[in-house]
Amino acid sequence: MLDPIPWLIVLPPAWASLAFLLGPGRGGRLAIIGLTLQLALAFMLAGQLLTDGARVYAVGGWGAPLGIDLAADGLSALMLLLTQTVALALAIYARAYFAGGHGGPAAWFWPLTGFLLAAMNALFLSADLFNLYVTLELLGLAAVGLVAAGGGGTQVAAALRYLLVSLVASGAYLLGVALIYATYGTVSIATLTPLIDAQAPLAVWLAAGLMALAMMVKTALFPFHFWLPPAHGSAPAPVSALLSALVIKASFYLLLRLWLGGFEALGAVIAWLPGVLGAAAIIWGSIQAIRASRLKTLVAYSTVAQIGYLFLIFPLLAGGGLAYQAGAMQIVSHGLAKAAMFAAVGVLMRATGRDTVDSLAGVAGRLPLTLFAFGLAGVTLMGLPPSGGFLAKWLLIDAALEQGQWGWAAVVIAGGLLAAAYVFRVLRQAFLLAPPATHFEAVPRRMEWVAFGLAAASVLLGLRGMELIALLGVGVAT
Amino acid sequence: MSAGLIYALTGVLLFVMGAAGVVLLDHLLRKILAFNLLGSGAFLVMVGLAQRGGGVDPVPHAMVLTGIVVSVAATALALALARRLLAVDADPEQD
Amino acid sequence: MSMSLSLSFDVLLAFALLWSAWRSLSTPDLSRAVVMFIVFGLLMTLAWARLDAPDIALAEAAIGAGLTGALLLDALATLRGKRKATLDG
Amino acid sequence: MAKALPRLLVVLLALLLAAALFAAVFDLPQPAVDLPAQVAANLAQTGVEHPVTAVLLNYRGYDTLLEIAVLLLALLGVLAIAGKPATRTAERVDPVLQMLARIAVPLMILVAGYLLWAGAHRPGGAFQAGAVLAAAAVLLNLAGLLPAWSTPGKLLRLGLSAGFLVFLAVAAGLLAGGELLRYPPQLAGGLILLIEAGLTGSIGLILAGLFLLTSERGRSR
Repeated sequence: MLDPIPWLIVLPPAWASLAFLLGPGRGGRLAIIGLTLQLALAFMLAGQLLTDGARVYAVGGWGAPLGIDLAADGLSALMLLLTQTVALALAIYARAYFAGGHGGPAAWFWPLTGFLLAAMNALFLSADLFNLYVTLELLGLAAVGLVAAGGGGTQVAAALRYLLVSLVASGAYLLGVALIYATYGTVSIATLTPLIDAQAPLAVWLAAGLMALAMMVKTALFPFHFWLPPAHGSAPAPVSALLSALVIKASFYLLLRLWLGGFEALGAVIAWLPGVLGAAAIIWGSIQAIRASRLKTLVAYSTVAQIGYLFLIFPLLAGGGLAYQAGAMQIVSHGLAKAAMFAAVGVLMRATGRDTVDSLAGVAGRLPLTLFAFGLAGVTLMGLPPSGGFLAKWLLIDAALEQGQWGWAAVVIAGGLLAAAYVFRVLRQAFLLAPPATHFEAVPRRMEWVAFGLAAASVLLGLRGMELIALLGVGVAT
Repeated sequence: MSAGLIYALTGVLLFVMGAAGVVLLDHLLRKILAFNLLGSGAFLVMVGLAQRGGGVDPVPHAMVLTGIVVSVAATALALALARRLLAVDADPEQD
Repeated sequence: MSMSLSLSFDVLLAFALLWSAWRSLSTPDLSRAVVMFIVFGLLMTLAWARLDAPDIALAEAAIGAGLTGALLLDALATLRGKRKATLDG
Repeated sequence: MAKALPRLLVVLLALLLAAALFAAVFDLPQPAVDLPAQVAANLAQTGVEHPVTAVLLNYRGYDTLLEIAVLLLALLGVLAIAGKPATRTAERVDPVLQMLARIAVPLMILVAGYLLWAGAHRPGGAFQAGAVLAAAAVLLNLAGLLPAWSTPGKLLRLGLSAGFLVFLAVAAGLLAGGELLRYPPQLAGGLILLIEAGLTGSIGLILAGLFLLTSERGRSR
């Protein structure tokens, strides 16, 4: 039987380097073939896990702690599925978006995207702390390259800040790995998990703190979100979509993995902190989104706010309810919805030739499909039924009420109302009549359909919640 | 006190100095230098602590080799970005 | 005797590392800072040799001190040139 | 003045972290896992005699595969932001430097070859060898004997990615017949040397490229 685990890691760098060989602007078709195969492999993996349970794969045949182990459980399968789905849709979008251009940001988009996916697939499957460091660096450099591509002033400034933040965070993570290795003599998560308890020496607490902080910075949790709006707001639309939908989820995934894996005994003490920061992120990000004048800045700040929900799960993980499932559902639904929203914004900007919210007047009549996509994605972000966002927020509120921590529930509800404010701000503007002389550029229909497809998927996700929760039930193999 | 421990403690100070430097210094080139110090500090901690008992451990050696290569790659990209930023600032037509 | 001698060498080297690192961040002149950083890289090479890590010492000398140093010096030259050009222009 | 307080806070936090790390360093237990012993015990099956090379290319060869991708990616990033090449007036080339380069570069290539070969038994290997090759290229550039690069052509792109492609092909080949990067012990030595040879060339080119793509010295228009 074909094992999808190693092929999910080998395929993306293979087509990425072939795309590099082909030359500037080339490789789009290769990417779509590769991504289609990867999506099939991800489905295959999910199916295998559902029937046979979680699995460990020893690279090189050595086995941990001497070699590097890969591990696939429900959460990693879900992340892989989301990643390949969104990336494939965005690849189709990007082929139209960059059509005809071989210079600027289009020149090396495909190889950079291929390595970005290589990094994410490797990260979701790795069970080795040092190997994860290498995947983090790979992911960071690919993301920075994509933001900077084309070399415009604002982009380069945003990319440089992003790079420095990302490098310092990786350095902190690496110091954590060094402390763990010094204490236990191994970096394999499976070997470490039974060794770490609440009586762990100070070095392990510091390591956990450094690594958690690094992941919060990379995920752009408030107040470490400062690098995100310029980076996600200045990149080309397909890049913003990849970064906002997927890349920040990778570092969050790692945090969750460490929190539930090795560091579970340590995390309980400060679980309230990520919760409080998450609540602050929801309020602050939403207010900034409401006030933003540029369309992409609005969507980027909405990402800052939506990240906050992910961190609300930490104070709820230890008690009853389905906080873990809520977090996973939020990752997937926000991933689909935010990819859709940036894709839609890319269409709107291409059509109006401007990037402000105010210039949207008249768009409703010209691009109803795209506006509908934006609205559907907004439904998920607000958390209205039957969307995936609704399911995520409902599970969160349920867990909070079950544990008597009603404050978190109040934050979730307030966040939904604030999201409605910035989504309707865009929609209201779009329904205004355009000034008589307004000219709209034609936009490829394919781009509109991708935005719509992703948005529809984020809404319909709520109807398939039971399948996803079943997949998440496939626990870590031991 | 072993040699490993001395260099591990030096690494701690280098890491902290670098981290503070990246945050506090204004010039981009200095930030890049500071990041490199931070990285070297983490490498020293990794090898130094693993060898605090006196023996030689090849595993962190290999990890640090990987780390050094990653770090020069990141430095080169950061410098290229810094140069580009300056070129765009000096000559907006290059944009 | 030789044990304590080599340990005092280690302590001395540790101080030299910290001093060159500090100078590379604190000296007001940028080109001096880069030179101090290259000195730091060479001292790191010694430290790796003292830690019985000749592989890392080789890589540090070639990549850490050599190539990174060349990249930094070249970047510095460009930054200087650009600044001069904008001042003249 | 308004910035003084946060700056003080950063310094205080840094000192606090240093103090905590110092305390932690003096309170470390004996590690539960003895990895150096396992590295030594399995060395005979790795195909190389030098333990660091065994970790780098066999036990943890997967890290190294990803690391080459990091290098290639940094080069891609540099390519992606490159603007129109700036022109520079003719450089004064130091004749002493030029003579030095003519003598040193052949020697450096020999050293690189030695380091590559030595890696199996003693310190050395693809990274060090590649770095020496790159240093040779930088020296040639500084001496005015090698122009900076603009966008690389097909042949150069092949050279840049060959090391990674060879590594990936070996990984995929082994995967088709068994597991990712699991070398049969009798083939391990040969395959590792093949990978290292490819890596040396590509690492040399990539590291040189990181310099030559950004440098403006003697760039041909």
